[in-house]
Formats: sequence, C-alpha cells, structure tokens
Amino acid sequence: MSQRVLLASFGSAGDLLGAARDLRQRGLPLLNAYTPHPIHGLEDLLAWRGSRLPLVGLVCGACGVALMLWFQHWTSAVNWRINVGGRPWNSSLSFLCVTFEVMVLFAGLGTVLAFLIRSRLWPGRSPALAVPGATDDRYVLLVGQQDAAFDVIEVGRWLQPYTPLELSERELEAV
Amino acid sequence: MAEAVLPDQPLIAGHKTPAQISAEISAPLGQRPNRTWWLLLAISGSALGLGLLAIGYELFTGIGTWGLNRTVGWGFDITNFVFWVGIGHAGTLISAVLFIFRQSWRTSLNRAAEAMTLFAVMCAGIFPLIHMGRPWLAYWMFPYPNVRGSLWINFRSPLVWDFFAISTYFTISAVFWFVGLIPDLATLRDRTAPGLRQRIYSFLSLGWDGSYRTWHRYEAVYLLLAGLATPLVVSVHTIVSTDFATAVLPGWHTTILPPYFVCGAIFSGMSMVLALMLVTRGALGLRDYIQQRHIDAMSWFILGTSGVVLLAYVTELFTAFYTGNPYEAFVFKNRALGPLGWSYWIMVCCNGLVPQLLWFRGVRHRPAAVFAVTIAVNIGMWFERFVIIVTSLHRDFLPSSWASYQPTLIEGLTMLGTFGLFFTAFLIFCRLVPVIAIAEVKQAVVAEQGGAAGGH
Amino acid sequence: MSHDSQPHDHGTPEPLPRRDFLKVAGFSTAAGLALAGCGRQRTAGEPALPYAEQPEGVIGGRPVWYASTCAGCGERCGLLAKCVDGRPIKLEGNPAHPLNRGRLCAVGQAQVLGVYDSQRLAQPQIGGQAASWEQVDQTVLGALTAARDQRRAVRLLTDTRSGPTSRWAMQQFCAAWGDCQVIVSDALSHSAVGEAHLQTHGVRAWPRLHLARATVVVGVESDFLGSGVAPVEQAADWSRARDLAAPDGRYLYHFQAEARLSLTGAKADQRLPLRPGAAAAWLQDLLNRVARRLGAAQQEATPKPDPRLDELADRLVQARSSSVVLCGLNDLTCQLLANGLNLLLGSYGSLLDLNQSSFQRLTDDAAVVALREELAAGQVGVLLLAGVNPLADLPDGAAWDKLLRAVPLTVQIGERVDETSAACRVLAPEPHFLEAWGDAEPVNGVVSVQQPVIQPRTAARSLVESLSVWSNRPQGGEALVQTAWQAAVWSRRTTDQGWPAFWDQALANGCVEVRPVALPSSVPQALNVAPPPVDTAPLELVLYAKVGQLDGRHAWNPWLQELPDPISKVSWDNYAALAPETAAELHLLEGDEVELTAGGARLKLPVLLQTGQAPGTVAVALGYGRAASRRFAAIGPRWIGAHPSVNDQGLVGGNAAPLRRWADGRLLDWAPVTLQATGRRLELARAQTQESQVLPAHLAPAGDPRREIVQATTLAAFRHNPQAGAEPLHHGPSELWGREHTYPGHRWTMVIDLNACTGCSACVLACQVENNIPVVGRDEVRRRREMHWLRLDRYLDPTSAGLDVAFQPMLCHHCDNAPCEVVCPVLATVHSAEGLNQQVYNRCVGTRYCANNCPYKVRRFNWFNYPHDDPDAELVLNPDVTVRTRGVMEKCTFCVQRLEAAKAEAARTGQPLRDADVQPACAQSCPAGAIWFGDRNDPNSAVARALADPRRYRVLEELGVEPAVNYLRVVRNAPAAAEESHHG
Amino acid sequence: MNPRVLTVVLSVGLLFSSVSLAMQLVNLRPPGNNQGYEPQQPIAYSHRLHAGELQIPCQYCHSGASRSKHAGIPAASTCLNCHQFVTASLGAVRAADEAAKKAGRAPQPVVSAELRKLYDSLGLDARLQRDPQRPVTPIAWQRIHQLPDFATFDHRAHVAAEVPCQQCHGPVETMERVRQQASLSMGWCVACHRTTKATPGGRPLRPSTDCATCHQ
Repeated sequence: MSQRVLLASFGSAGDLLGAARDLRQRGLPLLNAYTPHPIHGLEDLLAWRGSRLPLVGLVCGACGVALMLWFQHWTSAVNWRINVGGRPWNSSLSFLCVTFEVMVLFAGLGTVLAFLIRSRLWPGRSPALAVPGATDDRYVLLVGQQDAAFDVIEVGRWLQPYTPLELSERELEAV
Repeated sequence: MAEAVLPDQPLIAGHKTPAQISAEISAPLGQRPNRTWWLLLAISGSALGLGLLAIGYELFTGIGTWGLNRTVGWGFDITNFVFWVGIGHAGTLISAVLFIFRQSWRTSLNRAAEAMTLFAVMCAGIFPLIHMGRPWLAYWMFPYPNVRGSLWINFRSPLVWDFFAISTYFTISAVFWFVGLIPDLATLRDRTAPGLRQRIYSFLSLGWDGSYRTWHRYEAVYLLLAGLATPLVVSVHTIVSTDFATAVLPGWHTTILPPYFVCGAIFSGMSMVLALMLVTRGALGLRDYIQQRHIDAMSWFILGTSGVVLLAYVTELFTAFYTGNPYEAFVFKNRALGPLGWSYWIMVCCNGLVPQLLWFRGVRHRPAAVFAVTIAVNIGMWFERFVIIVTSLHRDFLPSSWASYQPTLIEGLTMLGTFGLFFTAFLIFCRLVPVIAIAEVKQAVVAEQGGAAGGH
Repeated sequence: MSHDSQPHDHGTPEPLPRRDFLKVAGFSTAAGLALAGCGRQRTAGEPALPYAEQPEGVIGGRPVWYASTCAGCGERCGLLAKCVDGRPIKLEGNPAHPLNRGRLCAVGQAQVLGVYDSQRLAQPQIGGQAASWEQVDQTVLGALTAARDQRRAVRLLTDTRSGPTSRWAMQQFCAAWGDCQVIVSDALSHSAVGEAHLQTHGVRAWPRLHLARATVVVGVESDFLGSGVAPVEQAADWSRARDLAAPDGRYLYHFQAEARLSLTGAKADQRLPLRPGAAAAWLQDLLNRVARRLGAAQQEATPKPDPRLDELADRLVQARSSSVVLCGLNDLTCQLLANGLNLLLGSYGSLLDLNQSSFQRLTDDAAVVALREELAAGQVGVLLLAGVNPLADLPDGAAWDKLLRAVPLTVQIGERVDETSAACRVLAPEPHFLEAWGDAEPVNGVVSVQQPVIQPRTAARSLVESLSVWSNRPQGGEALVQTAWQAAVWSRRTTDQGWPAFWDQALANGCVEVRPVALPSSVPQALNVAPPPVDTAPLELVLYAKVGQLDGRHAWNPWLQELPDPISKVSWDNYAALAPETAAELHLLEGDEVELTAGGARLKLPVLLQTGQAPGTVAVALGYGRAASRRFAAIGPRWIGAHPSVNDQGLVGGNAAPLRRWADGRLLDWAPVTLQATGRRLELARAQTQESQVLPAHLAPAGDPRREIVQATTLAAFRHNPQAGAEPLHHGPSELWGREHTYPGHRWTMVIDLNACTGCSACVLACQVENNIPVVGRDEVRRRREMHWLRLDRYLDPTSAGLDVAFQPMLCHHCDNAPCEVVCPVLATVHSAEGLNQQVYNRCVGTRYCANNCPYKVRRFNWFNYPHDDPDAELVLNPDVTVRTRGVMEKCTFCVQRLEAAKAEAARTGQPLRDADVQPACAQSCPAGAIWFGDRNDPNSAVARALADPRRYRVLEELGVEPAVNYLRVVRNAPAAAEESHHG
Repeated sequence: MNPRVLTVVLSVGLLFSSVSLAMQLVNLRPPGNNQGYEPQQPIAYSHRLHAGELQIPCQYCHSGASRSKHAGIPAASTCLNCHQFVTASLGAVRAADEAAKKAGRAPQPVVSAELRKLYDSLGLDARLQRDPQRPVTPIAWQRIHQLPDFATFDHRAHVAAEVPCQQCHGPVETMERVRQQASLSMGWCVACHRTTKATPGGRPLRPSTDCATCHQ
C-alpha cells in the first residue's frame, strides 16, 4: 500500500529532535527518521517499543547449550564409549567449555542474522529510501500524510524554528 | 574512570561537524597511498613472504626443522600462538567492555582495535595449524559424521576447547567488527564517486540507509554482541590457559593461570593497541581524534594490568614454595635461576618494572616514550609465554629427560612472518575502511555538544 | 638337499624346503608388508604374487622359528630366528641353550640387520677386480701349491672359531699344506688369562665362570656384565646370585676396582677407582691380606691397615669357595695374582670351571707377534685372514699394511670390505651367519648348531666351505657340519642315540650338551710374582670396548651406532672420558676437543666428563673410526639445519687402536698418555644430559635435594624391613573424577626389577627391532630426538659413599589415568579394555600435547620421515607393526601385536591365553630376567607374584596417574662403613 | 531472446545439471574405499564355478585363513591337485573327442587357453610334466580385498569365531569374477564388532572395539 510522506531534512540532531517533539505534540504521525548515527531519545518520540532481538539471542544461546550438552554426552557416553584417561564416559565438567563457546556463537550469529533479515539488509541490496546525506550529515524526519487535510505549507511553517534544509514529498510503497 | 580524570577536555578536538568528521576520517581512503605507506608495506610484505617460505619449508620437510625435541614439544609455535591470542584480546575488550561501560573515548580506538583483534587471531590461528605434525588432517578436530564408525573427537581435550574458543572468538569478533562497520560503509558508499570502489562499498553496506528503525535494532544488537563478547574474551584466554592449567606438568598445573592469562592478554593487547594507535595517528594525521586523553587512559589501563600481572608472578612463587610440592618449587627456582633464567628476568623487567614509568606525566606526554614502553611490554609478554611453556617443559619430573631448547632459523622466520601478516593486514585495512568508526564519533561528538543543542 | 634345516620345536617338526621361496618374488599377499607407511592409501592394481609351488609348512604371514647360533661376538649364544614369509626379522635367545637360556644381548639382537645389508661384499675380488669363485680357488690353490713347493709357510689368522666344523676344516686344511698354522687373534684379547693358567694349572685354558653360585665377587677392570666374554650368561647368573628370596639367605657382594666406570662397576656394591698401572700392586696387597687370614702368608711384613681392603679380604675369606676375583687386564702378572687369589679362595671347581672351559675368546697374542716376525722375515707364502682386521685393530696396523702387501698371496675372508681389504689380494666374501651352515662350541661340551634361515643374498661362501675347497676336499656347508659332527660331536654323546636322531634333535633344539674334551693339566700351584712398580705417569689412558660396539666389527650397524652407551648415554661417537676433577685440573670442559698422544700415536677426540672415573685416567672406546662407518655420511633426515653423523674424516668416532701397545708379547689396552686441547669444540650426541637424580644444588627445593625416581635400600635395611627405602608420597593422589572403568578381562602389567637390571640395553635394541623403530642419526640424537620407545635411564649418585649407579628401563607406563589420553583432541591415544594405553598412528594429527603432558616423557614424535638408510633394510621390518610417517606420535605398545597374535592363536586353539604365552620383546630379551610382564588379573601369573614383592613401587606415584609399570627397589649389599652413612 | 524463454531454458539446464550432479554424487566415496572393485584377473578363474557349482570349501584353497593372519592366495601348485586331471571344460573335451572320432584318429589332450596359463606358470610342458627349460613364474593376481597398511586383520580370529567368509567377502560363490562387496571401512568393521554377541553356533563372543585390535 502506498503512502505519501513528507521528508524534512535538518542539519543537526538537535534540530531533528526539536522538530520531532514539536510535530508529535501537534499529533502528526512520525513514521521514521534517517540519521547518520543513532540519537538517544528519538525512539521515545517515535513511540517505539524496545527491540525483541535480545530475545532471539537468548533462544539461540539456549539452543546452543542444549545442542552441545546433548551432543557431547551422546558422542562420548552413548554412541561410542571410549575410555579416555580414566575419565567418566560423560565427563560433564570437561564439556562446559565447548558448551559455553557454542552458546556464544549461536547467540551472536543468531541475533545478527535475525537483525539483518528483520532490517532487510543483505549484500548487494540498495537502500530502500535513498535520502541524500542521511549517512553523512543530514538528519531526516519522515512524516506521514494520513489524509487529504495534510497541509505541507503549514507543516513547513511549523518546522521553521528548526531550520529545515529541505522539505520534499514522496510516494512510498511501504515504510 | 578516564573521563573523571580528564573532565574538561573534549572527546574530539577542534569542534568538528558531522560532515567534517566524515570527510577527515575517510580522507585517506580516497587518496593515493604515500611513500611511507608503500615502504611499510614493502617491509611487512617481505616479512610475510619470508614467513610463508619458512612455513612452506616446514610443511614440506617436517616439524623437525624447528628446534623442538622429545622433552620440549612446544616452543616458538605455541608461545607465538598465545602471544597473538593475547594481542587479539584488547580489540574486543576495548570495543565491548568499554561500550558496555559507556566509555565514549573508546570511539576513537575501537575500529582499529577490533581489526587488530582479527589480524592477531589470524596470526594466532596459523600456529595451532602448522604446529601439527600432519596439518592437512586438521579438520579431524571437528566432530563430523564419518565412515570410521563415526569416530568423534575428545571433548575432554583442552585443544578441542581451544579450537572451539578460537574459532568462536574469531567469528564473533569478525561479526562484531562488521556490524560496526556497516553504517560507515554506507557513508563511504554515498561519498564515493561511482565506480568499482563504490560498487564494493555498496555491496558490503547491505543496503544501509540510515533508517532509524534499523538504528534502533542495531543498537540493541550491538549491545547484545558486546555483552556476548565480553565473557567471550575472558573465556577464550581462560581456555587457552587450560591448555597448560589442566596438564600435569609442574609450572603448568596451577589454578592461577586463567586470571593470570586473561589479565596478561589484556595487558599485552592494550600495549599493542596503544603502540599501533600512536603510529597510526602520526601516519594518518588523526591527532584530533586520538588525543592525549586516550593515551592517558590507555596508560592507566596498562599500569593496572601490569600490577595484576606482577601480582600473579609473586603469587605463583608464593604458591610454589608454600605448598611444599617439590616439583613445583623446583620449576620456579629453575625458571629464575636455571639455564633459561634470562628469559624469566626479561619477563619480570619488561612486564613489571618498565610499565611503572607510565606513572610519570613526562613519560605519558612523550609519544615516543610511551611507544617504547608498549614495545617493552610486548617483548615481556612474549617472554612470559616462552617462560611458561619452555621452562616448564625442559626440566620436568624425570631428570633423565631434561633437555634444552634452541629455536632454529625456520622458527624465527615463521614468527617474523606472523608480524609481517599482522602489519600487512593492518596497512591494507588502513587503506580500505575508515580506521575510526565515523558514525560512533559523530554520535559521541553530537552527544557532547548536544547538551547545548537540546538533546535531552 | 638330503636334510634341510628344521624349525625350532615350536610347531611342526617336519623338514621344510625353505629355500624354494626365493624362486618366486616373495609372498607379497602378506598384507602386513607395512612398508609404505600409514599415511598413504594403497591404490588397487598392485599384483599379489602367490607361490608357484607351495612349500610345505609355510603359511603366509605365520612366523616360523628356526634355531641357530649367534655370531655377533665370541659368546656364541643360541638363538631362534623368527622368519615371516621367508625373511628372518627378529632374533631371540634360544631357551634350550644352556648358556644364554633364551636371552640375547643388544649386539646379538642387531645381527639380523646384516642379512639385508646391501653393502656387504657380494662377490669375490682379486686385486680389486670382481672375480668368480673358480678364479679365486684357482689363485688360492696355485699360491698354496707354490708355497708348499717353496717351503714357505701357510698361515690362517682368524678370530675365535671354536665350532667343531671350523676346527675340523682347519685341521683338514693344515694337514693338506705342510707348514700351516692357525693363529687366533681377537681384537679384544684375553691372552694373558690363558697364559696364566698355563703357568698355574698347566693348561692354556680360560675357565668358565659360574657366577650364580658366588657370594663375593671382586672385579678388577673386568667388565664381565658388559663387554666381557659372556655377558648374557653372566648377567643372568649375577642376578640369580642376588636373589633376595634365596632360601639360604645368600646374596652376592660385588666389589669392583677399575679405572673407568664400566657397566659391571655400575652394578657393584662398592667401587674403587683404580688405575690399571696400579692394579698389580693392589691385587698383591689383597692377596697378602687374604693369605694372612688363611694362614698362608707369603711375606712377613704386615700390610698397612686399610678398613675397606680389610673388610673385602674378610668377606672373601668368609665366603671361601664361593668367592672369586676376576681380572680383566691382559697382563700376565695381574692374571697370575688373580689365579693365586682364586686358588687360595678355592674358587676353582666351584665358581671357575676349567673342565667346561670357555672357548669364547682363545686369542694367542704371542702367536700374533710370532706371525708378525714370520711375515717380516718373508717366510709366509699364503696368509688367510678370516674375521680379523689387523690394520684397524692392532696398534701397529700401519706396519701390518706393509707386511701383508709383501706376502705372495693374502686372502681376506669376511663379510665386508674393511681397512685390511686394501692390503689383501683376494677378497673372499663370507655369508652372514644366518645364511650359512656352521656351528659353535662356546664352552667345552656345549655345541650349538648354526643353521641357515635364508638363502644367501650374496655370492658368499663360508670359511669352512672355502677351506674344504682349498684342502681339495670340496663339500657343502651342511655336509661339512654333518661330517665334523659325526667325528667330533656325536662321538662325545652322553646318550645312546643313533646319528640321524641325534642330528635331528640337535637341529630342533639348536644345541647339544656332550662330554667336554679332556684337556691335559697339572696340579694347580700358585706362583710367586712380584708386581711391577706402580706406573706413575700423570695421565693414564684406558682403552675399552663399549657394550654396543665391542671391538668395532659391527660399526656398519646403524642400530648399534645409535644405541646410547648405557654409562655415558652417548651414541654415535667415542670420546675421551675424564673424571670431572681431572678435567678441572686440565682446564677442560665437556666437548673440548683434545689430542691424545700415546706411544707416538695421536688421536683427536672430544672430552666427556664421567663421574666415577679414576682421577688421572682417560678412557677411550675402541671400535670407532671404522671404514665401515663411512656409510653413515648421509644417514638421518636431510634439511638445511642437519649435521652429518660422521666427522671430518667421514667416520663415526676415531680409531683408538693405534694407542694400544704391545708389551711382552701381549696386547695392552692402557698406556701413559698426554692431552693437548685443540681449541675446537664438538657437541656429543647424548641421550641423557642430567646424570643424577640429585638436583643441582642451587635449584633444589629446600629439604628435597633429590628425586626418588630410582629407589634403593641396603641389604641390612631390607632384611630388617622389606619395605625399606620406600619414599613417602609428597601428597596422596586426589580424585576429581569417579572411577567408572573396570578391566574384567586381561589386565597387562609390567614389573621391572631394578636390582637385577644391569643396563646392558638388550631391551632397547629388542624393542627397536620388534617395533620398526627408525634410526635417526647423530644430529637428531644430539637434538634429543632419538626414537627408542624404551630408553635406559642411568642415574649416578655422587653424594653416596661409593658411587651409586642405577639403571632404569623407562617405557610407556600405560597409566590408567593417562594424562596423555585426556589431552589428545582426536582420540588418537585412548585406553583399551585390557589396560593398554593405545596409540593410533593413523589417527594422530601430531599436536605433541600428549608428549608434553607425559610425566615420564616416553612418547616419541616423528619429526621427519626416517627411512632406512639402506633400502634393502626395509626387508627387516616387522610386518605386524605399522611403519610410522612423519608428524605422528609413537610409543611403547607393550608389543600389542604380540598380545593380539597370542589372543588370536588362543582363539584358534581354544586354549585360554596365559601370560607365559606372550612376552613383549624387552621382557623376552632381558639377560638378567629383570622384566616381568603379564596379566595381573590372573593370580597365578608371574607378574601378579612380582607385584606382591615388598620392594615394589611406582615412579611418580603421587601424580595419581596409576601407571601399569612397576619397579622393584634396588638392594645394595653396602659395605659396613657405607651402611651407616647411607641415606636409606 | 525473449527473457521468459531464456529463463525457461536456463531453469531446465540448471535442473538437468543438478540431477546429473546428484547422480554423480552417488558414486562418490571417500579415498581408499574400493567398494565394487572388480579387476580383470590374469586367469579367468570363476569362483561361481569352483565355490558355487563344485562346492569346493573356501579354505581348500585359502588355507591360511584358519591358521594365519592371511587367508592367502593359493599357490599354482594347489590348482594342480585337480587340474592335472581336468585340463579343459567337459564340452571342449567331448568336442575334441568327437572331432577325433570323425577324423578317425586317437583323441588328443585338450587344454583350455586359461588353464594353459596355469601350466605355463608352473613351467609344465604339453604332457603336464615339469620342463626344466621353462621358468616358473607366479601368477600375478590382482588383489581385491586390501586394507591400508595401518590396519591389521587376523583371519585366524574370525574363522575361530565362525564368521562366514561371505559376511565380509560377499557371496563369492555367485561371482564369476570376484568383486569387493563391502566398503571395508572402519565403520563397517566396527558395526559388526559392536553388535556381535555370539557365534552362529551360539558361543558367546565379545569382539573388541579397542583401537589396538586393528591398529598395531
């Protein structure tokens, strides 16, 4: 479903934050922002919940632990029992090191993969929304135009105190 | 910590704007390399080439081309391995631990430090591989289903733990490094004129567009990775230390080794990071980004870890004599007074005494002096591993098998080769990606200036 | 072939036509031909050649044992040759042989390699050109005829060849050619012993020693346990004389007076450093003291009181008729004094047997001197040299060169080209003793068959066959032996067997005991001799033979070259051994090269510091610097850091024979000497550099100056408390892990009696042969990379009252809680259900972690590929043992191939496997019987009994690794004075 | 070209190559595994005929199996136990007889071409007598079942445990030319050692899975 949006571009993070706070008070829907670096406080203005990616990490880590504990027990004490230096078949103390490492590996890789997939990042992909300067020194706010009543001129005036560098309108497939 | 020490100095000198930061940090990437760079590359490349020749000769002829014998089964190989793993510890530590503790001064260092970790772990990884009698069968370390009745591997062996630890460490470090690099690659993509270089940056930046939704998740992931990497750093060197600590050999079989190794690794790693940063800031003209406050902070770190390492040496001696284990007591007497005693005293001087110079402001403010100290620490830490490995092995339980160890030229060249690899990789790294995390610096600078600009 | 050789009475007794097998290219279906190494995968396509005609009794892969006789030295032990698919691959002692009783020394073990030596003389030569036997026979017979016509002498100079066949063939030969004599010359001469007995007993004979019955033995420069005349027999007897469980409580007291530290001296309860020049006076002193105590004083003067000597005299007298004085010096005065002592002590008839006298070293120095004069006078027309190398062995070798060249015809009969060959016109190759028929009579009345076990690999002909041709009575070897035996052995039989049965039994047993030949003798009488004044030269040179090298005739043998000398632990070299205090006086350090000058001859050798050596003496081993060692120029791995195993002259060591001297018609092995440092330094290849278990003083922890690796006690303490000498554990083993593993079946265990071990190194070599252990060369040994799975540790205790020396065979301990197993990442070394620590070569990736973590340091790593220097020598490989490639760890397996074969054989026959059925190579070979091996789960096994010995202990017990190798403590019969000061 | 056509063509090509690759993978096996190896032998000896039809026991020829590590390839002289009488197939002999009868001459001995090789190997002349002029040359059989040098196998123990030959060597009595039936991989050996608890006759067995049983 396509949507018309207003892109307001600022020269500093402070301006962006100020503008966002202002527009939010005026009840305009803030869809997203494009910034060269993370800005603390912006997620509150955008009213986003905390990411659930750490949960993915927890699950992956738990899987790693379970898998390795089972695998080490199965290979050493079940599948082929071999007397190694008089140690018990299931030398669980010795198995902790590898278990820990695999847990970290699974948790780390799992979280990053989930992040890349969720954020639609993969090699060779071109930016979904090419906002000039958003990776350099431009701070861009996306304001949704929900209805025909949306008045670009009016919004532009509201934004004047924050010295917007550019205002433009675009039709987006999805945000 | 460090900020409390130097409260009034700005993080980045010269009140940079974000655009300036992007431009200055990525400037070296756009230019043709200067003559110094080529010279350094030629030196490190030659060292790498010699090392490759030495490794090739050893693989073709046999481990006998090293000075090992039936008593001293590990020498330069594992010494270098532990040394490089140790070097590789500071990178992730600076990045992850300091990130968690919100030490924003890390932003100037973390990219290069992480890259150093990767290169050091690569150097380290060479040794377990080539020290094998039959390295072409190294894949047997991995438990895969096979036609031998499915003969698995020995999960009780510290070498298997090592294998998992080092490969996990490398993987997670590489991922951590790359995740941190994505926004900067996007910056570069957008700054570079169309062409091959731009296409490469475009490919590698995964379509990053600075969307705040992504930043939002990114921050969570980065924090999680940092949280995972921190215990990982500790675990890796702990596991490396179990190569020795779980053995029966006097001098190896001690419970102090894990903390001692972790601390030593941080100590040597920090020294190496500092040494490299001093060189880089000189060579690439990044004095505004890497300032005296960074050098000071690192110096305090080195002083602290030096103290811990020194304490470990004393504790070790105390334990050896207090427990009354005659084998243990002998090994420590032999370390200090035996035929390889010189290596012990190099270790004590370089790790315990020389770093104390950093207490003096006059030393800290002379980059050359700090550089000299960091090099001394690295020499000392190399000898620490040599002392632990060789002096414990060469005179163990039965006097009949006591022997000495004399490294050969091949071993020396192999060691040189890893330095060549490390510096070659680092030099190429300087030319391909920003040595300082652009987005993070911007964030830090904005946060600093933001108090006035109405952050919150 | 009417009669062929017979296998030893292990299996089928029917005659076996074995010689046919070489007609086919070999039975290569034997999968065990483990030549290619373990890393390589075979590709299909290699043809498998079976026999064309099946020889009877031969089954591919199944070993056949043949009884024969060793010719490695004069002792002539009976042996069993293990042949697999037609190849002899291992020699073991013949249990039916009364001398060596199933045991074999290191030199004997190493002989099998000679069969596959490609550098043996393959064809006769005349004047340096290859020739046929017909040409040789023509030349020799022509020269013999000419000599007879010209009334010139024919002489045969030979080493001791005591077999009836040799004697018979020599008689035939001498009878055929008028003025013909046989002269016996061994490089290591015992001529004076025979001469002394000629004077005291009226017979030129060498008594056989029955050491097992001795209570007190005094050795004066006599290395009877090491490089003596019959070390295998003596080692067994010596340990039997020190049986702590002997019912009559008898326990041998061994006193040794000697200049260098010999193997025998190392085992002595009391040692006295004594220069050879002072030996006669010392013996005279002892004789006086003994005579006084027995009331047979020969002189009035009261000897000066010397508590040590007096105690010795007391002991000797107390143990009359079971005490003996043995002198190893080739000096008539000393030998006469020793005979006088032994006559006083009544040793003849009890310990010294002149009836069954020894035929093992019948050298006649005087005859050699006489021959030299004849040669100088040009009286000799034909000189045959068999098994002798006068140019290399005699001090006047250079003169012999001229003398030999002047003889109209000199014929050298030998296996290899040596120093003397160049001076001889005809070279007649002699086969290896495993390739030819022959016999031996090591002691009067014990005749041993030398039966061939393989078709000769060269165009060689044995001495007896050649002599039969040259006596114009050509006969084959087997026929010669039978003819001689019918005449000289069967006639002395003690049973009433017919000839065929007698012969068959002799072949199957390997030897027969017959009536000794009666030798004419007179009533023994002691002679009064005045000892010469004590030599006062500041430095005295002592020449000796090493246990592994003997006189140097085996210098071609890489196994023996690499075998570390059990005392100095040096391999691949000889050296000038000095007492540390003497070296300090001369400002010499170990490794300094010195030039020795004695009697005009010079020799450059590196210095070795040897604790225990008499001050003022220099000891140098004979048998080095041999031309045969030239072959080792390229032995060992080749890489940029490698050093050759040979010295600047291209030889291994330096030949010390020119430093020997002739005196009074006897060959003396000591002389005044001067030393001059050359300024060069050489590093010796030493397999052990820390010589003592006493730690260096500045490194020893307070209160723990020594490590009780070898535990020892004194006899008195042992009688008081059998567990005396046990070292309290520093701390009890603690268990982190529970024990889940049981060993319900066999549980292999070893017990080594350190009290019995003489350090002879037979086990080291037996292990090397059995397990395909490579020779690595001098440089690798110098780098401490020797591959011997079983090494012999030697510990000296300089703090002890005398000099306590102990040997300790050190091999894989097969720990139940093996530290090596835990650390291997790929499960290449794990425990078996029978308690073995297994090493799987093909699984090993070579991290060496296991070796680092081995407290006993018994694991060996293949630093390089170590192929045989001689490709033919691959034929000696044991097909049951994998050949290891580079990068792989290896170690003692308790000869698991023997255990598995024995189990398979037990399964085949349906009989339960008993531990007596299987022995690892080391235990099998040990002359002293110091190694027990077996199943400790079997309460009736020998090893289970040995485990109950109160002397049992385990090395590094406190580590809790639960080793399966146990040791029994040394019990020294310490003299009274030392008893109190002894630490035990 | 129409992009859609191109896509179809490429897809079909990809599918085809994937399928053929997968079929190749079936034949893929680890190095050293010679399963299915069936070499040409110097003499076309038929195990089907001898062991199958004629029911000659395996150990008649491979006599080492019960007494040695190696079963052994029989010597040429072993063949002669029968083949000094049997020199050709019955059909060939009859045909020769009939031909002789037709020609009215005495039947001549017939020797098959394959058996001629056997006689040549032993240096026998036309009358099957040893001819000292002819060399005795062993027959160069192609070895089929071959373990690597680092593994040892003792036939003796397996015969004692009543393991039928066919369990490892396959139904040799049905094979014209012998083929390696089993993989002879370690896993294959160990599988049997793990599961076997008794001989076919019911005698309890405890085959070892210790490394040193095979790796010595």
